[in-house]
Amino acid sequence: MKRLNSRKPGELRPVVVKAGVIEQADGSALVSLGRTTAIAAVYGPAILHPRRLQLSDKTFLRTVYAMAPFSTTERVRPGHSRRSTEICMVTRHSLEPALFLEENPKAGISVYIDILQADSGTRTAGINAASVALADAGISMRDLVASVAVGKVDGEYFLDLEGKEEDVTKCDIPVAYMPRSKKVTLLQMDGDISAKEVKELVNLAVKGCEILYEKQKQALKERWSLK
Amino acid sequence: MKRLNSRKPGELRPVVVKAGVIEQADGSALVSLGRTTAIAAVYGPAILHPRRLQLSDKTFLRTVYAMAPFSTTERVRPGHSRRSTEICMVTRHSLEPALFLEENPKAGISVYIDILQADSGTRTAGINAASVALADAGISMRDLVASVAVGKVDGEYFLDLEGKEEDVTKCDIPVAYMPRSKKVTLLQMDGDISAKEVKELVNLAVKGCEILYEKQKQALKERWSLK
Amino acid sequence: MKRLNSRKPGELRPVVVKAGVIEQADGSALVSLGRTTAIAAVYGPAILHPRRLQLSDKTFLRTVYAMAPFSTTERVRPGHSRRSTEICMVTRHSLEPALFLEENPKAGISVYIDILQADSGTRTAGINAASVALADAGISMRDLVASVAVGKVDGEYFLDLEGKEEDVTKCDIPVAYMPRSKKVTLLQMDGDISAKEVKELVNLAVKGCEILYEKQKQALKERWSLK
Amino acid sequence: MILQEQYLLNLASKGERIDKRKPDEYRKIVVEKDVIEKAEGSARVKIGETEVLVGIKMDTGEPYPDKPDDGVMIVGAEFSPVASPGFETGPPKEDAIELARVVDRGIREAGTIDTKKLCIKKGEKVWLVNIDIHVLNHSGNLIDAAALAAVTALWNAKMPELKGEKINYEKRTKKLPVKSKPITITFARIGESLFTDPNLDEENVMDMRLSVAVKDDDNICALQKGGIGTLSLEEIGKVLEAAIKKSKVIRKTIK
Amino acid sequence: MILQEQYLLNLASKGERIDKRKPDEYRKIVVEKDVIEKAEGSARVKIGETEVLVGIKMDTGEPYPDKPDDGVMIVGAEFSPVASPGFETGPPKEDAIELARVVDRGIREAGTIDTKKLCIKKGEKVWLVNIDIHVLNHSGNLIDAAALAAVTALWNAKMPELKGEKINYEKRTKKLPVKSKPITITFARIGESLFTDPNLDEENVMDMRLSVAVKDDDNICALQKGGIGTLSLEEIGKVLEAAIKKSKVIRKTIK
Amino acid sequence: MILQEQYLLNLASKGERIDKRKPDEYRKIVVEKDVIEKAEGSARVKIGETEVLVGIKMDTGEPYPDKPDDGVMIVGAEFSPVASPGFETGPPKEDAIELARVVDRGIREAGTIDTKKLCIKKGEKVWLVNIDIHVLNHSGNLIDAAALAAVTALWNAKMPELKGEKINYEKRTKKLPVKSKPITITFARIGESLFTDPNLDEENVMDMRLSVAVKDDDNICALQKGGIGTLSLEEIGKVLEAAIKKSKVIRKTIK
Repeated sequence: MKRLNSRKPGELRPVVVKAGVIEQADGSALVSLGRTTAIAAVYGPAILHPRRLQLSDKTFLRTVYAMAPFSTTERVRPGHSRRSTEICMVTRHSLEPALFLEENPKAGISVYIDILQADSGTRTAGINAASVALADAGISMRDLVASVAVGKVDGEYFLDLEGKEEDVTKCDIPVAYMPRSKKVTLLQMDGDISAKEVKELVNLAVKGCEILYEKQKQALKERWSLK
Repeated sequence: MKRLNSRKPGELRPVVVKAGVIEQADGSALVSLGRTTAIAAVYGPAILHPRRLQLSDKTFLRTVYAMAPFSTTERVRPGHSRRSTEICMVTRHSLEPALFLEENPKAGISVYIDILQADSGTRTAGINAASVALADAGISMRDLVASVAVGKVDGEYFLDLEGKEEDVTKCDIPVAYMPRSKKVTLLQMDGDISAKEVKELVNLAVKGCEILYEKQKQALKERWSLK
Repeated sequence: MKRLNSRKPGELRPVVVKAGVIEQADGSALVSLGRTTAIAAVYGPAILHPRRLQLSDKTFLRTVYAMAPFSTTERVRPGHSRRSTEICMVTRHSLEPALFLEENPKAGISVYIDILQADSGTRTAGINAASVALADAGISMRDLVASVAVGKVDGEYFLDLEGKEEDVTKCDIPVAYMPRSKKVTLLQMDGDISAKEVKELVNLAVKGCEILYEKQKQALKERWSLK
Repeated sequence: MILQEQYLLNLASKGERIDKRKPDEYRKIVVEKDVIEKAEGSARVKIGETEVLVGIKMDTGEPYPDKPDDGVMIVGAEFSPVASPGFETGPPKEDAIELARVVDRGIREAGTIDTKKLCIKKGEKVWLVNIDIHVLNHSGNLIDAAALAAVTALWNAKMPELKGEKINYEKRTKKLPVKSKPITITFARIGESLFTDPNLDEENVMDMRLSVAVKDDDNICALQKGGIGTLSLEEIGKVLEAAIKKSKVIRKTIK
Repeated sequence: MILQEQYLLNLASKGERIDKRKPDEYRKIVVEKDVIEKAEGSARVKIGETEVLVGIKMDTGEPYPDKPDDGVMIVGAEFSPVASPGFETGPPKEDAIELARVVDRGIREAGTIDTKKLCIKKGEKVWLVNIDIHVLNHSGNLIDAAALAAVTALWNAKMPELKGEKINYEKRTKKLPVKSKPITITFARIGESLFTDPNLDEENVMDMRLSVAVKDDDNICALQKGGIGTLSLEEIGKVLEAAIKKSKVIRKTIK
Repeated sequence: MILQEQYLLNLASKGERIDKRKPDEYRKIVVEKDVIEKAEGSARVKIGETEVLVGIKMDTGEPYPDKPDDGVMIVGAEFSPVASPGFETGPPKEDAIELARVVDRGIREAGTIDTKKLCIKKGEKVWLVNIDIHVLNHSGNLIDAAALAAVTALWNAKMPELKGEKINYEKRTKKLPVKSKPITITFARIGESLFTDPNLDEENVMDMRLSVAVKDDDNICALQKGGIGTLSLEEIGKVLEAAIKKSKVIRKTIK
């Protein structure tokens, strides 16, 4: 199978990364991977309310992921689903390793992610946007977190699945990665492939993340040089 | 079109206003406009719980509007709807201008409105009842608030729409009015009429409110002279 | 009608009572009445959170009754129903008389009851299990509480209705009883019988409770002699 | 509060009540029917200060699979916050659920509604009868008041006409088929005494109540013990007899 | 905050605004259409810093029983927490509900969508038009921004094809049938002055706003007073006239 | 608590565990099948103190539009408060949702249920298979226990008979069509060590876990990283190999 939009197997979709897109937020970013668009806003760190959520040893990181009702072919009903609850959780787990949360116990940081348009890869686009938004908020970070999904179609490894590719892939592996620390922070998989293939695919995802990382840095540079 | 029950265009439905109908409440009232019946109970002012609802500069006014399940032709399912949430809000906005809420910061006043029977004009009946109930509770007020809706049927202005008149009116304009201050506290409209007609209809509503105001005062007088 | 499993009218189903079945809990028990199986776990007494639930004059007893989704022929949807809310309440009322709740104001005791399999008599099985679990938790008690339902089929009084007997009974009377104090703590009834029959049936239930009481004591003895 | 409690308990030890009533005496009962025109049936019952409104609304729908030719009855109860600031809106609380379920059982077990006559097409379409209890003033003994209002409303309910698929609520001619008048009588125990029709003060100090629904033929069709107190076997017998006796008097208030 | 409030009130007493605008002057308006490919129609409207996205999604479903041959329009609004930390997820709050309902009324009463043309099979199947408002930046005057985005999205929406029972969202050719462009104009009162298009600072000190939806023929199709302030009859007249005048200008931004 | 944590980390630095197990050693596994008569299939799995019950209930319903001739599988998980006072009733929390979704993915991707054989009438009616996970004792490694119980229950499930429209749950003869036995193996990282089957103490100090679902043919069908720690590429490789090896042993416990 040829890829959509005549992409090469190891090629990302057209990437857009923009920092500082929501005036009200302490930090924000927009990330598009092809037709998939995520917007992230960061509020905090600030004293956390209600107080029962405060943690004694670290900042409470709240991640909220939501799809706009018009973001997909079939309208999404507002509110949390089991899928979105899981994505909130893995997004939080993907971002936490990059942060120094132990520095501000009792504080809270909120990361809100809106998917404006969904065409595969919403969780990875959301993580990319959230990572840039955190940096944009001036929150100190060990590393940025870049994220992309990989799959296998007709025996070939595809980077950054889009649209109908997702229907025919033998597997779907979203990965998040901290490029400087060389560590994986998100790893999920559905499919039916050998362990060797898993390893090779994760390697491909890591390559994709390295490219995304450069785009993230560039976006932050543009944002801050403008100031 | 002739009006139902051979009413004249500028005539109110038969009005009943009774103060002091709920023993347990600090203040209460029943208002019927034709077959539409609203009952309102006021509790407070009292220290407000939970504390997070307390306001630093004024009394918190809570208004809850609900329709009894058997109040309409098709049974109403219990619980809030978007319609009832909006009515709660506009009811609160209609009443607040008549109160001296800045006198008791951190306190709360609750106004509960039940629609026992609905035949058009439930929000206006509810506001009339709430206003009398607040006075009945001995809460100091700048003015009473009277309320009625107006419409336009077959080119004529109709005061206090009822039942099927609502299906054929060119517009529906609920108005609340403080007769002594001569100020409008509720103004909503659905329809398709000229600005001139809007103004004339609001004038008609104000006339209706002035009549209702007299009924309100009379009900309070009867209530208190009996004591 | 002959009874299922060739039981005699005044005979209980095969009874299993086991104390100490949940490692994590402060006290626990499993009770089977035939194919009906209830498991109860007790946590506490402990300082109660949130604090607004604390009572000034006694321990707060929370009872939660829930059916496992696979416990009945038709799958049970998780979450509370009106039926389960009522059973939580009557279970609490059945157990409270056996406890010295006034000894620990501001504390809370939680009793969680899971119905793993339901074949009539789930509320009574749950009360039996909860009573043993409370004793297993070392909570001081005036008495144990035993519970069983009775009915009337083809003119005969049936003890401990099971399965399809419940569809043909003229009445269903769940009873809980404190055998040492000789007091009824649960009494509900649906049906159509005379007052005399009610009294005779309650007497039969009391006899059943006395047998169950012996099984409860034995289970606790076995549990504690093993330690 | 504690003084009040002590006072009521002292009175009770002498078999006396705060409002001088006899142990088996109800407060004044006022029953009005057809108070809500929009409803298929309705009644307002006052027992002393307690005031309950019940409205019947009918609709069509599917029968339960195990009763394909029976109409469906649904009882709901709302404690309007109008009646008490403690009743906030939201999902119905334990007390409201108990009220609805006890009223439901009394009506259902007595066969009050002739549900067979509410079948429109077997297995597919039957009448649904919604009985909604709306508490306007809570001054004790809601169960008896609500049960009485529900039965009164049912006995005076008129069915809307069915025209093809549509229900014509404007035209209500035929009476709802009903066949019995169950009456629910509640006794509360204060100290060692059993008092019927507890008012709110009495409910606040009672440790137990027993509600008994009695059919026209004196059979018992529902029982509900409430509260954390206990009952002896003797007390159960006494309450049953007193309830049967009292039910005959109360049943007459249903017109 | 209090200083800010005093400052704005002082300015207002001279008929002046914090950002030097005239009383009837809008902030810069930017309207973009077709910004979400997955939606049948969409528009992004910025009024100053305020930014609102509206997407239209269509589906088929049953008509309302009382309008068997009319398509159904549903307006929803979400205040994404992205736009403000105060907007938490959960059931929509008063403000979001008011926003959706006011936008709904303006569009509905103006007959914006020709719902008769959305009937597929009378009484059984019609098109549903979901209009979802997504607030991206809340910097005042959401109502006017959302109403403008909704009408723009509707005028540019294309209907998916219906093949038998299935909707083919890939193929969107025919335009959604629309026939009017209602414009909503909001005035806020600060002190004694009436200012259109209040920004967030102004909304924080205003005591009342009046939103007016104006049709192409200058008729009024919806009104909504917001806030706890009051209105004199004279003020109502003044706002209506100013709104009609202003609507003609704003209407031109819809392409 | 902090002492305990330090102690486990010290042990881990030497590759040792608090209960003397080897890094790739499970606690004692007990698998019982057919423990709930009312369910179409059921199993209880104990891994050490951890105890999980899985029940299968079948029903009929509509297929998904994009898979008109496939039966539908739904996995749910409830952390009964019986198992831990922290598990309150209410909407399922993150952990329960993750558990259900990870178990779901392992079973689904391995093609465990032959869903094509569960079609009754294409596009209209198929069998629904509800797999409900009920945690009775939470002492670590719920994912592996629940996955094992689910597969065991599926392999022993019997389908109720369909008589026209009605399901006869009393008569269950035919086996549910199943065709693979995916096994989920979880490794947790404590300090620098990777330990399989973490108990509750170990879960409290681990910074990351990786769950691997392995098919009968050693292919991987699901992965889930949990926790806020990170993974190196080498660690991923090591866990995959160890999981494949271990899965062969665990698979034998399914009878």
